[in-house]
Amino acid sequence: MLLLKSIVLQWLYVGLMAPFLCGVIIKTKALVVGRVGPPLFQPFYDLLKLTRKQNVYSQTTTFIFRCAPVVVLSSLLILSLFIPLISQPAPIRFAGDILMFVYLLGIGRFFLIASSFDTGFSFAGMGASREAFFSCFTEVAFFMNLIILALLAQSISLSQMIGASTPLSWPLFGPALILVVSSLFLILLAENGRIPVDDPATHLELTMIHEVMILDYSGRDLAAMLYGAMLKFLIFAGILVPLLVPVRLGQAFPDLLVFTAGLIAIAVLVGIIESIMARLRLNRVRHLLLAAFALAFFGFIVTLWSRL
Amino acid sequence: MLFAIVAVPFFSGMLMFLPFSKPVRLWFVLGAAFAHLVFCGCFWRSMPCSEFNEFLTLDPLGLIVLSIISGVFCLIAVYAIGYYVHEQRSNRTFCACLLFLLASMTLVTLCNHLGLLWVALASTTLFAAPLISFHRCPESLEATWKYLLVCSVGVALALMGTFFLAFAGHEVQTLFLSDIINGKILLSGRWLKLAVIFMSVGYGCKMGLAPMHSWKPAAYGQATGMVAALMSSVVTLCSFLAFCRIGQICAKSGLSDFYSSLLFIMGGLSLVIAPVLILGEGGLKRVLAYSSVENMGILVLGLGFGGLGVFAALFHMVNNALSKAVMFLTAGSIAQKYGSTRVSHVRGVVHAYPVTGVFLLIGLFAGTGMFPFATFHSELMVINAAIISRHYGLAALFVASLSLMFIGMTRIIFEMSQGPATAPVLAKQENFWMNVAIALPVLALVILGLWMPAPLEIMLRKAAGLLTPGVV
Amino acid sequence: MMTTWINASCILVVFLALSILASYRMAGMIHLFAAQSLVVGLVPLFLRQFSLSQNDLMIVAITIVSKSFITPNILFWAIRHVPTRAEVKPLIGIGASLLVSALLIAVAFWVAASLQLPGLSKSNLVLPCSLAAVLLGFMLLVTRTRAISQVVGYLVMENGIFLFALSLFDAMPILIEMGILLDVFVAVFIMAIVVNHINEEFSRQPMTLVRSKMGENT
Amino acid sequence: MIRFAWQVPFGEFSLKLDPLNLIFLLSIAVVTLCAGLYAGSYMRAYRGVRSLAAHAFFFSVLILSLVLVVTANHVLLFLGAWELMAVATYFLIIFHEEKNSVRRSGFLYLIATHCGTFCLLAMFFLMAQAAGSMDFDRIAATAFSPAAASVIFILALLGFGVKAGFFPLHIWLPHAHPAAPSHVSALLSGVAIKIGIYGLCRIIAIVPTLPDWCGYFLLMIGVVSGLMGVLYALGQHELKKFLAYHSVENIGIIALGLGVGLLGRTHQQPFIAALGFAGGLFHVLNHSLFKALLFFSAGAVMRKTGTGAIDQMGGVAKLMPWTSGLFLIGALSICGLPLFNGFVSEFFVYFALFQGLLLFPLKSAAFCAIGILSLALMGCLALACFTKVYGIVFLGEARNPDVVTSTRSPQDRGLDLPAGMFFPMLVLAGLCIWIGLCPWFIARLTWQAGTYLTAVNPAFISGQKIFSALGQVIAVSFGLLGIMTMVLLFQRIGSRIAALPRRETWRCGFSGFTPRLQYTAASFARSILECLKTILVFRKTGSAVLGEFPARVSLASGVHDAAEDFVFRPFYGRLRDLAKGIQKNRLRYTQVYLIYILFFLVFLIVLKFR
Repeated sequence: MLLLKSIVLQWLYVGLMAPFLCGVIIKTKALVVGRVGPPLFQPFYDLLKLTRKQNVYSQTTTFIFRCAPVVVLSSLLILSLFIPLISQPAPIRFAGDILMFVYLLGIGRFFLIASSFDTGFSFAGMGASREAFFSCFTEVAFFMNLIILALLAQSISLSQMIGASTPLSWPLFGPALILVVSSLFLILLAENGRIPVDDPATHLELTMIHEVMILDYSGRDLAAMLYGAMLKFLIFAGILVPLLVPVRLGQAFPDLLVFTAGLIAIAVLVGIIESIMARLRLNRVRHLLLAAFALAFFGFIVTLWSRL
Repeated sequence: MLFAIVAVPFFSGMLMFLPFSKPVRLWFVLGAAFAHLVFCGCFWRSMPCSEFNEFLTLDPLGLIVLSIISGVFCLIAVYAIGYYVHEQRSNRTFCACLLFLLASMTLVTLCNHLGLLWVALASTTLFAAPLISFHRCPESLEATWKYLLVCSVGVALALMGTFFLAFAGHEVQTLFLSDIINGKILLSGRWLKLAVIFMSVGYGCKMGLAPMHSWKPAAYGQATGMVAALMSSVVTLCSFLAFCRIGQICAKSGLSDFYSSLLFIMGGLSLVIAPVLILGEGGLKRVLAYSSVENMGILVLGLGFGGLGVFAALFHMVNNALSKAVMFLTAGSIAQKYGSTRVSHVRGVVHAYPVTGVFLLIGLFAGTGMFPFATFHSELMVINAAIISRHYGLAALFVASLSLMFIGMTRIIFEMSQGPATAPVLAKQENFWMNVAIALPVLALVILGLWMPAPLEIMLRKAAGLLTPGVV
Repeated sequence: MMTTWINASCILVVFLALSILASYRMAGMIHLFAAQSLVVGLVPLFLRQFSLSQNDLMIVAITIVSKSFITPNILFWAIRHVPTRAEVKPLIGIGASLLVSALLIAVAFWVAASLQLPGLSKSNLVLPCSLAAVLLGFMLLVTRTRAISQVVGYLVMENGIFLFALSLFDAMPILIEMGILLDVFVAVFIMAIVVNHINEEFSRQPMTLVRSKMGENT
Repeated sequence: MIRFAWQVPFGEFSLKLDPLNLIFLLSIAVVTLCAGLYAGSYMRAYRGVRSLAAHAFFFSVLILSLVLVVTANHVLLFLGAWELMAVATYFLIIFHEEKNSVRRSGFLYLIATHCGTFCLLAMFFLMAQAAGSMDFDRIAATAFSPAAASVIFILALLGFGVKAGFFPLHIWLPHAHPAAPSHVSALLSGVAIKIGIYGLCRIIAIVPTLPDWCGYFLLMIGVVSGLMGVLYALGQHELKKFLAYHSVENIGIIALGLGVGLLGRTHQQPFIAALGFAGGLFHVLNHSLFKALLFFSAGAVMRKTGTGAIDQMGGVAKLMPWTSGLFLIGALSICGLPLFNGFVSEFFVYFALFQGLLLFPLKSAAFCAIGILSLALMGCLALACFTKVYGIVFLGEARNPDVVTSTRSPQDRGLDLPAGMFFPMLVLAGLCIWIGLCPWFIARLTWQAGTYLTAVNPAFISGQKIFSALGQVIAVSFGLLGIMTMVLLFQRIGSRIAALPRRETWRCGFSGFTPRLQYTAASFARSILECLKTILVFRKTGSAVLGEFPARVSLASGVHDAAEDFVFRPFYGRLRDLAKGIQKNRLRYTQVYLIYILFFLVFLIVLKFR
C-alpha cells in the first residue's frame, strides 16, 4: 500500500509540474525579449484543447502510428517513477534500474521513429534519421555519466546514486561532479530537442527533428506526444537537480520545495539559452554531442585517477 | 604357392596375344584377377613359407600391399568390362600389359632380394608405359615419353643405389633382405648413406614425390580413368613398399633418423609444391594427380615420424588406394561421356548423370578426408603422430597443405558437378559395371571409417612392427 | 696386371661416351654405343684373369650379345622411318657440350675422391669412371632433342652403372644379372616402339616442338 | 550429468549431457522444430521444380550432427560430427545451385569452416597429447602449463571463431545467408553459429587455468565484432545480408558476456564470472529464437515480393499484416527492449559488466567500462538498424509498384502466408514474449550453466542478487503493460466524437509527391556511416545532376567489408596468380625435369655428407 501511495503522490507532483515547467520556459523566452508571452499555465490549456479535438489519420498509416503515442507516454510515465524527489525515495529503486531506465527510453524512441516512417513522407524520415543518429551519441554519453556516478556512489541503482540520504559530497568528488553535471545538461538539451540541437518552435521542414516526427499527429495522440515530451524534460531535469543540491534538509516537504526550485531554475536557464543562442548547423551538432561525451570521459579518467 | 601367384597373371598375359574377341579377353582378365584374389585370401589365412631358395618370401607388409593390389585390380577388371562396351579400339595390348603389370607388381611384394625388387619395379614402369598411350594422340604419346624417360632415369639411379648397398657389405656382398635384417652382415655407414640417398631419389621418381613429380600430371592427365586409377593407387604403392624396405634396413643399421630427415625433406616438399600448383589447374585428372603427389608426401612423412606414424601411414596407404580408385574411375567415366575432363567443357554432372555426379562428390570428400570415410581417421592419426613426435612445424605445414588441397579440389569438382548441365558430347547412359566398380571401394572406405576389422588391424600392427622396433 | 686392364677399359668407356657426345649422325652414335657395350662386357674377363666359372662366361656372352648386337639393331629398325638422320638442333652446340662433359668428368672424379668411400680394393679408377659415364649419359639425354639420341643417352648411363657393377662384384647371383639385362633390353624395345608411333604421328615435327592442343583434354 | 559410452576400435566414444550443453540442446531443439515446420510449406513451391529428397536428407543429417557435436565427449567424435555438420550445411546452402553467386558463397563457406576445422585439429591433438587420452573428461583432469593453455586458447579462438563469425573471420556469413533458403539460413545463424560459441565454452570449461590475457582478448573481440557487425548491418540494402551481419553483432554481445565471465574467473569473483557466462549463454538461447523468427519473416516477405532489396519494398505491412507484426516482435526483442527476451539477457551482461566495474582492479574495470559503452552503442545502433529496416520494408508506401503489388482489402482478416509458415513464427514470437515476461525457468538453467563454467562449487555462489533485480525488472515490465492499457483506454474510449475519415498524409503543401520520394535505407544510414567513413569503407558511386536537361542519373552508396576486401580476397588472388604463372610457362622440354632430379640428388649428397 505504501508503494501505491508513493506512486500516486509522485505522479501527481510530476504530472502537474511537467506542463508548468514548459510554461516557465516559454514565459522566460518571452520576458527575455520583452514580450509578455502566454500565461504560465498555457501548456495546460493546449493539452486540454487537444484532448477535445478529433484524430485525423492518413491512409498510409498502420497500427504502429496509433500505438506509438501510447507506448511513448506510458514509458515516460514509468520513467518518472524512477526519479527520487530528493529525500522522497523513488517508488521504483533496485540494483540495475539504470539499465531499465535507458532501455525504456529506447522503446519509446523505437516507436517514435517507426511512426515517423509510417506517415510515408520524406521529412518524417529525415527527422527519424537525425533522431537515430543523435541518440547514439547521447546514449553513450549518458552511460558514461552513469559509470562515473556508479563509481562515485559504489552502487548501480539510480536512487542510490542521486537520491541517497547523504548526497555525493562536492568537496570530495568536486571535479568529477562538475564534469558530470555539465555533460548531463548537454544531454538534457539534446534529448529534449532544445535550442542548440533542435528548435522546438520551428516549423521549417528541413530543420525540425522532434517536431517533424509528431507532425502528422492530431487530437489526443498529439496531446499524448506533447505531454510525453514535457515529462521527458522533467525527468532529465529531475536527475540533474539532486546532484546540484549539496545538502539534504531531512524532512520531505522542505526538500520538495528545494527540488521544485531547482527544476524551475533549470527551466529558466534553458529558456535563457534558447533565447540567446541560435540552432547549430546539423553537422555541428555531432561535435556538441561528442563534447558532452568528452566531458564525461574526462570525468571518468578523474574518478579512476582518484581511486588509483 | 608364391611362384604360382606370379605365374598365373604372367601366363594369362601371354595368352592375351591369341586372337580372342574383345569381351572374351576382358572376362579372361577378370578371371585372372579373381584367381589372384583367391590366392591372397588363402595367404591371409595361412602365411606361406619362403620359396625359390629365399628369393620370394611374404611378410605382413608385403601381404597388405599384395591384397590392395589384387583388390584394386579386380575393380579395374570389372570397370574395364563396362568401359569397353563403348570403346572401339582392340584391347589386345591393353589386356596383355594389364596382366603383365599385375605379375610384376605381385613380384615386387614378394621379393626378398633387393636386386629382384629393382627388376620387378623396373618392369612395372615398362608395362605401365603402353597403358598410358592408350589414345595414340600426340599428347598421350608425349606424356608416355615423359613418363618413360623420367622413370627410367629414376630406376637407373635406384640400380646404382642397390649396387652401392651391396657394396656396403664389404666382404659379404649380399642383397638378401632377410640377411640384412637378421644382422648377418655389418653395413658400413658411408656406403649405406650414399645407397639410401640414391635409392630414395630413384624410387622417389617412380613414386612421384615432389621434385620428381613432373611426369604425374601429364601421365595421369592423358591415361584413361582405369589406368590412372591403377597407377595412382597401386603402382605408386610398390615404390612406397621399396621405401619401407629401405626403412627396415636403416632401422636395422641405426640410420633411422638420417633416413627420417631425408623423408621429411621429400615429404615436406611434396606437401608444399602440390597445393600451390593445384590452384592453377583446369583439368580434373590433373588435379587428382596433384592430390596423389600430396598423398605420397603424407605416406612418406608418416613413415618418417616412426612409432604411431608408421601405423598411420600404412592405414593411409590402404585408404588412399581406395579413394584414388574411386576418384580416377569416376573421372574416367566422365571422360568417356563428355570426351574431356576440363572444367570449361564439363558442367552439371549431377544433373546429367546422377550416379556419376554423386560418386564425384563422394570421391572428393573421401579424398580430402571427410568424416564417414576412413581417410579422416588416417590423416588425423598422421597429424597426431606428428604432434606426438614433436614435429610441430611439419604438423602445421601438413594442416596448411591439407586445407589448400581441399580448396584446389573443391574448386574444380564443385564447378563440374553443379550448375546448369552442359550437353554431353558423346551422350551415353550410365554403365552398370562401371558404377559397381566405383561403388565397391566407396563401401569399403565407409566400413573402414566406422569400424576397423580385427585381422586388418593385427596385420597392420605386425607390419608396423617390422619397421619400428617400438611397440605400436 | 689385372688392374691395368680394368683401368684401361674404364678409360675406354669414358672416351667412347665422349665420342658419342661429339658425334652428329645418329648411326654413328649407335655404333659407338655398340663398341662401348662390348668393352663393358669384357670387363669380367679381366676381373678373374681368365679363371672364369661357367656362369661368368654365360653372363659375359649374354651381355655382349644383347648390348652390342641386338639393341643397336633395334635402334636402327626404329630410325628407319626418321627422314633426317642428322641431329637437327641439339640444345647446346657440340663444342659447348664437350666442354661441359669435361667439367662433368672432373666433377665425377672430385666426388669419388671427396666421399672417401672405403673398400675400393680392386681399382680406384672404377668408381670415378662409372660416375663419369653416368653423368655423360645424363648429359646426352638432357641436351638432345631427338628421341633416339635420348635412348642412346639412357643406354650410356646403363653402361656406366654396369661398369661399376661388373667390376666390383664377384658373387652377383646369375638370376639378378639376367633380370637386369632383360629389363634394360625390354626398356629399349618399348622405347623403340613408342618412337615409331611418334614418327608415324608427327612425320616431320621434331619431338619437342609438339605443343598442340591437349588431345584428350586432361 | 548423464554419460553414455560405447566401444570403438580407437578407444571409447562417449556422449555427455551437462548444464552447459543443455542450453545449446534446448535452442537446437526449438529452432530445428520450427525450421522443419516452416520448411514443410516454404518448400512446397519447389515440389515439381527440384528434387527435395536430397535437401531433406541433408537437413536431417544436419540436425543429427548438431546434436552429436554438442554432446560429444570424445575428440574424434567431436571432429567427425563437426565436419559432418559443415558438409550438411554446405549442401543445404547450395539448394538454388543454378545461380553462380549461390555456388560461390557455398564454396566460400566450405573453405572457411574447413580451415577452421584444421585449427581445431591441431588444438585437440595438442590437448590429447598433453592429457594422454582423447576423452574430454580425462583432458579436463590434466593441468595445462600457461604456455600450452594460451596456445590452445588462440587455436580455439581461430577454429571456433570462424564458425561463430568473430569479426575478421566472419566473411563467409554475409555470403552464405542470402544464398540459402530462409529456413536454412535461420538454422544456420540461429543454431549452427552457436556451435562455435559452444566449442569456446567447452574449452573454457576444460581448461580452468586460462591465462588472464584471454579474458581481455575475448572481451575486446566481443566489442570489435559487435560494433563492426552492427555498423556493416546498417550499411546493407539486402534483407538477409543485413540479418547476417546482425548475427555478427549478437555474437559480439555473447563474446562480451563470456569475456566478463573469464575476467571474473581470473580475479576470483565467482558471482561476476557466473553472471557473465550465464548472460552470454542466455543470449545464445534468445538470439537463436528471435533471429530464426526474423529470418522466417524475411523469407515470407521475399517470397511475396520476389526480391531481397529493401529499397524496392515499402508498405508491406498493409499487404502482409501478420508477417509484419511478427517481424516487429522479432525486431523489438533483438534490440533488447524491455518487454522482450533480448532485454533480459542483455540485462545479465550489463549487470555483470557493472559489477565488474565496481569490484575489479583498475585495469579490468577500465575494460568493463569499454564493454558497457560498446554494448550501449550496439544497442543504439541496433535500434537504428531495425527501425530502418522495419520502417522502410513494412511501413510507408510501396516504393516500387511492381514489387509490392496490390494492397489487401481491409475486410480480408485471413493469414497473408501459408499456415505452415505462420505457426512456427507464432511459436517463436510467443517464446520471445514469454521469456521476456517470465524468464525464471530459463534464467535458472543459464545460471546453472554459468556456475558450471566457473568451475567453482555452486554452493558458494548465490544468485540471489541477480534474481531479485530480475524480479523488479519483471514487475516494472508488467507495470508498463498496465499503464499502456490505461493510456490506451484513455485515448480510445474517452473521445466521444468519431474519428474523421482517413485522408492524405499532410505533406507540408508539397504537390506531386511520388512514393520514391520517401526516405531509403541508404539515406537513413548515411549520416551515421559518413562519420565512420574510413573504418567502414563507406563509398558513394554515381554522378551529380548537371546541365539544364539532366540525363538519367543514379547514386548508390554502400559499405564494403574491410576484412573481406583487404585481407582475404587479395591473399587468395595472389596465390591463384602464382599458380597460374607457374602453370602458364609450363616447361616444354621434358629434359629440364631431369635436371631438377640431378640437382636434387646432388643437393641431398652435399647436405648429408658435409
